[in-house]
Amino acid sequence: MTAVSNQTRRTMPATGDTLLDVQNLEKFFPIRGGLLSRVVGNVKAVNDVSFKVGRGEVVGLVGESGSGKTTAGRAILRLIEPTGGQVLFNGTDITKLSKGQMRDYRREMQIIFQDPFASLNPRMTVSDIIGEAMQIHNLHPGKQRVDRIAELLQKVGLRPEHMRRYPHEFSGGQRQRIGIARALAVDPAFIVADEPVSALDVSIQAQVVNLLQDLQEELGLTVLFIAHDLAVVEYICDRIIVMYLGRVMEIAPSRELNRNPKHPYTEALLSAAPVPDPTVKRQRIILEGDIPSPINPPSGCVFRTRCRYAIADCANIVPELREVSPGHFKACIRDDIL
Amino acid sequence: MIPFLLRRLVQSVPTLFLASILIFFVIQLAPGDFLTPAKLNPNISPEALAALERNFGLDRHPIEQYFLWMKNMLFNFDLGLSFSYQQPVMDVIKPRIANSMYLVLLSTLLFYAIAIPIGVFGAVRQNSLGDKTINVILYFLLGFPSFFLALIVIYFILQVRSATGLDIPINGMTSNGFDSMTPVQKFLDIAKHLLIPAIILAVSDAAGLTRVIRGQMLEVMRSDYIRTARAKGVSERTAIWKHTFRNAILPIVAGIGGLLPGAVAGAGFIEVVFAYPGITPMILDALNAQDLYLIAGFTVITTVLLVIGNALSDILLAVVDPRIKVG
Amino acid sequence: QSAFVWPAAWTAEQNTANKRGGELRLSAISDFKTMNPFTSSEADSIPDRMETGAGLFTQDPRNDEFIPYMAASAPVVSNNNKRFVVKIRQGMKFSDGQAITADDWVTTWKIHTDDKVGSNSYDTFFLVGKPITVKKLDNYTLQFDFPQPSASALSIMSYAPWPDHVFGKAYREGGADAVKKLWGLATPASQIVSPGMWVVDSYRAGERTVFKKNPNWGDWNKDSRGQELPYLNTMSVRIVADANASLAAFLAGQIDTVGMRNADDLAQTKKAIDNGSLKAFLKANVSPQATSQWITFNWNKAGDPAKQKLFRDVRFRRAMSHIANRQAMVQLALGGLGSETYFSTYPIFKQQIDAGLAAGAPQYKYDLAQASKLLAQIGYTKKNAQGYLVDKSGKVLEFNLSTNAGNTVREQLGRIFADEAKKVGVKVNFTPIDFNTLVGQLTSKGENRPFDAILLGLSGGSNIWSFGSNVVPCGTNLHSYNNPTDGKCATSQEQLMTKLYYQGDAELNDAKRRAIGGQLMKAEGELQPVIYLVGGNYHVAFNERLGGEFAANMMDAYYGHRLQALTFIK
Amino acid sequence: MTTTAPANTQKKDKPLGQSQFSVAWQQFRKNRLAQAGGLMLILLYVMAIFAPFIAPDALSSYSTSNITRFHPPTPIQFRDPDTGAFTRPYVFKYTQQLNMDTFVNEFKPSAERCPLYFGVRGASYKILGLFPGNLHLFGTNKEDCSVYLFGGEDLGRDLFTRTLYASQISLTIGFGAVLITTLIGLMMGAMAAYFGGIVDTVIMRLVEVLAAIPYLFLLLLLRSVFPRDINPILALYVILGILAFIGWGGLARVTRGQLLSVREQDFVSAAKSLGASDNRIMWRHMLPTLTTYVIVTTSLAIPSFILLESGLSFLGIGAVEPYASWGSLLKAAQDGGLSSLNTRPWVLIPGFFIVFTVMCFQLLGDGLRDAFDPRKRA
Amino acid sequence: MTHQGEVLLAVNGLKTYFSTDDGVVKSVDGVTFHIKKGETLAVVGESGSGKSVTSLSVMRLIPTPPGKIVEGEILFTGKDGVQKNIVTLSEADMRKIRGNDISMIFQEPMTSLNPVYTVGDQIAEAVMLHQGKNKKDAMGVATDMLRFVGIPAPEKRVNEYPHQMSGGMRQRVMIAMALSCKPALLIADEPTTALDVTIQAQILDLMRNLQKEVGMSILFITHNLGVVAEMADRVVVMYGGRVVEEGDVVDIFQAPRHPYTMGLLNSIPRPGEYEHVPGQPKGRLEAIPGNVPNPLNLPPGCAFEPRCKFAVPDCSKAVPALEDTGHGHMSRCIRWREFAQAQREVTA
Ligand SMILES: Nc1ncnc2c1ncn2[C@@H]1O[C@H](COP(=O)(O)OP(=O)(O)OP(=O)(O)O)[C@@H](O)[C@H]1O
Ligand SMILES: Nc1ncnc2c1ncn2[C@@H]1O[C@H](COP(=O)(O)OP(=O)(O)OP(=O)(O)O)[C@@H](O)[C@H]1O
Ligand SMILES: [Mg+2]
Ligand SMILES: [Mg+2]
Repeated sequence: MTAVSNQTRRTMPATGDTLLDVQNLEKFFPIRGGLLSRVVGNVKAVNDVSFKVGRGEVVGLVGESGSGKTTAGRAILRLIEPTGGQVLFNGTDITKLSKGQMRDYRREMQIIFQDPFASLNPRMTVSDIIGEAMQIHNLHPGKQRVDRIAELLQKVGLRPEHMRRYPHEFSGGQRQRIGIARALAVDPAFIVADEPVSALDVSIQAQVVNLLQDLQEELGLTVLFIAHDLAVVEYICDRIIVMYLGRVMEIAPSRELNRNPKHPYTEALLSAAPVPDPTVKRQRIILEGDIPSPINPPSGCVFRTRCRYAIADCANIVPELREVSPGHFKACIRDDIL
Repeated sequence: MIPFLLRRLVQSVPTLFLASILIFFVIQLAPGDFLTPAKLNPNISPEALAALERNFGLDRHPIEQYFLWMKNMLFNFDLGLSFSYQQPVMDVIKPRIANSMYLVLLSTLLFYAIAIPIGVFGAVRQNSLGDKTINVILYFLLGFPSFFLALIVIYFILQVRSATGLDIPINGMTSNGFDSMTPVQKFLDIAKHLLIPAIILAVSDAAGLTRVIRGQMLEVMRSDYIRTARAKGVSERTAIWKHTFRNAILPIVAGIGGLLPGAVAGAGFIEVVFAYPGITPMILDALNAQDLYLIAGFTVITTVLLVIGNALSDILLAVVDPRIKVG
Repeated sequence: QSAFVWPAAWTAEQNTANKRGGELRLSAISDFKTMNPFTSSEADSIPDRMETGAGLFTQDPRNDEFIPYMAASAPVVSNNNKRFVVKIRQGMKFSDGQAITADDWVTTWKIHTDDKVGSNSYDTFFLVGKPITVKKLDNYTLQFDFPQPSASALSIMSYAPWPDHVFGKAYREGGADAVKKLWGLATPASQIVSPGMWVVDSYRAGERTVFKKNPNWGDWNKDSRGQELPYLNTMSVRIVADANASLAAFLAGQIDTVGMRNADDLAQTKKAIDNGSLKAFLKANVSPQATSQWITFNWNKAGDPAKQKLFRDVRFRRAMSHIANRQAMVQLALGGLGSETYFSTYPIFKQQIDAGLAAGAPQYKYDLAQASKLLAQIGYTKKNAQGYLVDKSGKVLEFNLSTNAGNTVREQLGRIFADEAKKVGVKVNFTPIDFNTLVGQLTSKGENRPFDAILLGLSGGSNIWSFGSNVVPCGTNLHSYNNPTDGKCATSQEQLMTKLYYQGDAELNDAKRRAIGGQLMKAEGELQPVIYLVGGNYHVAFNERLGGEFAANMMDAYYGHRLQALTFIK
Repeated sequence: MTTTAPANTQKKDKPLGQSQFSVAWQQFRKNRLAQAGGLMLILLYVMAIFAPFIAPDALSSYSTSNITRFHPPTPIQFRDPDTGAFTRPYVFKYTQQLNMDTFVNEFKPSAERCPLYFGVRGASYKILGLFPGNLHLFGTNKEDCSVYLFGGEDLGRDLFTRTLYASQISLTIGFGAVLITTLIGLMMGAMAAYFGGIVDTVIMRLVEVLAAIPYLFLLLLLRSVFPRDINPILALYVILGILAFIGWGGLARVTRGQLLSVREQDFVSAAKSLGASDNRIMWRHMLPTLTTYVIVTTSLAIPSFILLESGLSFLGIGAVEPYASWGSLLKAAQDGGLSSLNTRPWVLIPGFFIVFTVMCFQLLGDGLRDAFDPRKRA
Repeated sequence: MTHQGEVLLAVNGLKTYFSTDDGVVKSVDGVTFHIKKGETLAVVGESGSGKSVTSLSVMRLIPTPPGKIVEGEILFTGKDGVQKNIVTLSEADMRKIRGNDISMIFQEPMTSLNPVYTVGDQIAEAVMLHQGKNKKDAMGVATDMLRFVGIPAPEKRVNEYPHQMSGGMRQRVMIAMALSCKPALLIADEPTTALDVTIQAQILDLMRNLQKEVGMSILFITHNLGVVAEMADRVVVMYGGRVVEEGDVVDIFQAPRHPYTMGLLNSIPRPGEYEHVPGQPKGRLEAIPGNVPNPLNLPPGCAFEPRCKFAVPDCSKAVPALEDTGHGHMSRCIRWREFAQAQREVTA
């Protein structure tokens, strides 16, 4: 197999040129009710989220279920329309683009879905699925297209003859590869990988993670890698963004985050992951209770209801994301902890 | 709950409005009117016909007729006068609707009484010989146009009557001496008359519901919580009736509200064939006679009931399914 | 005053054992619509049934003559047969015990003739547009003034008197609207008052109406042995889905009598009788029915002059009569149990038919050769490749014939007619269409009316003067073959027929009137404006528990098989 | 060997490129009852197409001179009655006589024999309205001595012939109506889901209105609006149109619901993220998800239309003379009342065709539903 | 841990097959293991390796048809101290064991509770069934159990419906239900797989604490090795319907003697272990290539052979036997000795 390719050198975050700049992104889902089904409330799925992603960088987005990771990822690609904020891609604010203009940008930005079963149209063959993107953008017309599809299949570790098969004839891991091939079909610069391995078994998960990493390095892709399992994210990402209840809690280089979490939520998240070593008996920080409702998030810091360091002020002040050390940001008012 | 009902009310206004327009003008579109047959009567002169037209308001423009009708309906709750009965529509159809309801309710009851056990049996013994046999029989019955089935049944009743002398009623809703019976006798008498048409109705349609129940049961039986129940050590009966069935009937419960307009709309051809004094024969006659307000009024009533029925369905579903909240 | 005695000859089976009580069980196919005699618009309605045994005069089924009934004696006629003074029998009471007096007749007349009420009897109180008036001379004397003499005078005067204390009161207080609001189906039976033999006992929508005998009626109605009538206690009318259902009910012994439509019904009944499950009286082909089926050709086709000319050609119409294979129609459409008809007078009115035949009224019977000959005379001699007759220009001899969809008998008649027509080369495009559309076409007025030919039927009519007031005279509604805007006759025969119609209608003497009718039939027969086809036969079937029926020779479609007053349960 | 190797455990047991339909077909093949139903339906349709050829007579030909009302079925004889030897198949000629005592029109076989021939020339016809012919599968070649396999009806027409011709209408009216219903339903549902807002509201209200108005009555009303003096066969198509016009509500509702939920599915998002146009998403991704639903509902809706048509015939507005449907034939039997049951039961045969066809459709529909049920697949 | 050492459950040569349209699936093909009193035994293995079928066989809840226990015995010593063979028990006797002696909790907390009954009803049902308590007392027990599993305001929650609770709470309800009759054995079939890491931590914590209090044995099924490391005393590794390795948890993690176990261990990213230097290429996870074999079409020899990087021709000849490699550490690999050797060298 190909060894690790050295063709692309990674640039450090934020220092190099920024590919993606998300500013105050916001996505509220209206809740309707009442006599005339007026909007009576909002699910604040993503609330005032800002971050940058450098060209060629792999950034992780973690947080527990329902924290708004998927929503953020899709809003960035405008698969759902954000209700507020801006997404600058290569300097252009894509939230302002028309449908037609957006179509050109779609070539540049792709997504791999969490669920390898729901994200492939069960009525289309693999070649239809992968070829569709090319057809839309008129890439590789005619005979070339088949070759290109075959090439992509090989690249993700499938065989060309799989082209004629339907998704239900593949295992979960294989399906996820098809999803990856589809995303790669248009030669994108940026990929949102939305929990691409969460639905997979550990042994398959490793296969897919390795594949993603290879492709990223080989093609110089910029990746927003969404997950809730810090172990995987840490392994593959340069930087990590931690979200909780629609807000960013902490951003830091992955090694820094792992070694030196500055936010109580990150700390708890890290400690919660079970360590596959029976000899290590770690003291875990158990978060009490469940994630609150995003319709009525707690005032002030949204994490305070489960935070063991919470103080009275936490209920009053919405903590800002501030840089506590170079490249390390946190949204917590307390500096005396951790 | 109250806001829910209010919202429903608001939403139903356009429906009612559209339905009333549709039905009213479709009736008007049909050739001729209520007085057409009178024209063939050798004894009615054109002058008399004109007078009748004036009396019935048929000389006015249809749009004017519609607005008058609407006005009366909205402000006086008056559905208009039936031409052929010369009485308020409501008075005319009320007893008929009541009669239809007895029949529909009984047949619905029987319908469920037949379909539920068979459906459950089919699911529990999926693909067994019994399951398949019952299915084929039900499909066979389903294929009978109800009037055809009724004809055959009537024939057999006649045979039985003449062979045994049993007084099995073949049509109608009451026996001759009905008015001089005690209440209990009256009840039994009506029940006796209802039974056969109700059974025919129930049996000939049972296949549909049986299939739904069977499918629902199968689906629920596959669900995790049934396994949980079994893991607790509950008996097979409890697992099926308490855990599976209760969940399987949720969509059926939701359909119950839809029965309301159905009960009013009558049992269809069966009523005709059995000379049952329900609403169907009356409306068929009214359609033939183009008894404008009778038809339109009846439609308004069923539409209103449909709206109520739908709301009722939602409420019922919320009652039986704790996951659903009305509001 | 003495009671009216029902002649012993009116029944073949005397109730010598004086059986009383019991119920006469009948059936009807459509539900009752109202109990109000003034808004009721159909035959055999509740008021119709209640007024059995009410009316100034009644017809003797033996000879069709009117005899005083509620009238105490024959009327005193004056003013050139236009004024009738009638003494009313005294001591008659409504079912609620109130005396029946002249006021009741006057009120009833007033309400019927108020066009705001919309009574179906409105027209009976007018003669050629002029009103008949009714005046009360005293409590027991009425004076009727006719605008002109009328053969039907006694019949017209025999309307049922409805209680002035109910309807008159309402009418005076609230006018027509108040009358219309009375006696709906929801009215409690206790409020219903009847002048006749029956009064409503209970009504169950769509199921059954039960009538009980009017207790006061027997005071003035006695049988020949002086017993009060009726013998029966109650009469119930059960609503059934259709004729099949009433037959089933009859076979099951649930109703006492039923109409026999055809051989099937007879066969079923006979079978039930033979295998012992039913004890009933059955007699087939008792008489013809009082109905006719006919084909009318439209003379007002200004838009298609060729067709108009054709339809107006008497030879064409006679040819059409020759084409009508009436025997086949009886065999096929009526199952062999029917009668051929050639005149507008129903064959049941035997005396009139005989008068017509005596006067030389022609019958153009089935004869294809004759038809071909007549058509050749018009100019149709050549046939085209398909076998249809063509004129000189090569146009096929064809016309459209419609009837109302859903009436299988008429559909079959039309088919047979079309098939026979084809044999002589006439192309008949036969289509059943919607009844209302058909009636609209038939009754349309104008120079260019929207049909070629229509196959339809009429029923109703009386044995006094059996020609339709709305049919025979030019310009009337059902003068279906020729109905131009001005209502003028197109032919001299029509003029003659119109004249004869009014002449006969004003003739009080039965024999003379029938002679006039004979002339009319001759004129009509020769003109053949309408081709008469066939009519069904009347059969009698009733459960043997009933007694008091007519002698066999008295039964016919007009009078039925019994009088309810003399009927008893064995 | 650090990165992944391609999945090399090839499943050999299933053929490559197995589409959803071939999977369903495999499942379907295991369902004997459904297969039998399907097979019978195919036979019925073939029979309908070739009805003019199979039938010995024309749809509505009867003699008006020799009337054979309710001619009983004529058993086909194979043996010579005298010698007992096998001969060319023949039927007896019947004589009839109205018995004035019992009022039964009695048919009796006479001694005259009418041999049956295969491939006789007779009434001309067009198969599928295209291929003319006058060859009939079998017949007697005699005017006044025909073969009545199913007996005769009230005009003496051959019921077997009528039943065959009737199948053309009964079996297609459902198809046509369901086709139109499906198209309208899909279109309306798609429009409601796609445009949303006011279009959605209007369409959904309309569906509600159509649901509110008693089906049968609306049908009667609409039917009466159309003139009756048009060609009866055209009238049938009018009914068909009306049936379709009324029936689309349910499907529209389902379509709308399905599309709204599919819209949220990842594979639609995926197509969107690839830059697919709305049109493409609709036709390539969203509407095809309804295929199975449509197949199954169709197979179940067609029989209900057959039943409905029989109901309409019961009310006298179905197929009218000279055309016939099973429903109208059954209605004629119904009109005959008790006699149809006890003196000429053969007139009920068309009714059993209805029963049988509906049953076959149910079995087929059931089988299809099971076959397309993804959970049934391992 | 009172009865440490006594065997509570012994599964011997269990074979559970499913007959499907395509053929017979040998989901469990001769599985043997045991659980001692008070012990936690983890069963690991990839999806489809037969873990759930094994546990359902123990509960005798295999859907029949298509499934059937075709061979083997499951010996269980209940609260009454009598050893019974679950495979041959009557259905009535089995029902007495279910929920009373052996309880089970499932992977999907969202769908494993009946949506139309309150959680209290559902817990009480088992109590009424097995302890003969009346409804009121049983509801009392239910409330106590909810409190026991750490649900706040149990008096209120007991009357709530499952949909009113979050996934973590539902899983607690499941546990409460399973423990309500103080079973001797709790089977937990991937109880945390569907849960979030933080909630998973809560639940694991809870289970450990409860086990200490109640003193029951746990058969813990998962494919998450991190969870195994935290929970298990002993581990059974399954592959293709067979046990491929069994042993003490520390042995399994530190000295795996089956290539599949090794592969599994290698494919997990361990937090904190990959501190790659920026600018340098990252290391690789060592994934097991290929997919789980088709259960209809298992290779004739070692089921893992097609994916095994240590495979030798002999591997495909016959199914290797499960051999004791010392101290009850069993392996179903013909080359286990070489691994043992290599491990000794590393430690040395
Ligand atoms: N279409 C929608 N309408 C309403 N609320 C929504 C919608 N989509 C998502 N949400 C809500 O937004 C919040 C964030 O959801 P999101 O799917 O982004 O979370 P996530 O972090 O991706 O979770 P997971 O790890 O489970 O995928 C959740 O509370 C969810 O219920
Ligand atoms: N009802 C069934 N019908 C047919 N095959 C079945 C059935 N249940 C399980 N199997 C088969 O048995 C094998 C083992 O399944 P099992 O559920 O025990 O795996 P598992 O190890 O629990 O996997 P997971 O981690 O996904 O839960 C699988 O190949 C599965 O396809
Ligand atoms: Mg997500
Ligand atoms: Mg499992």
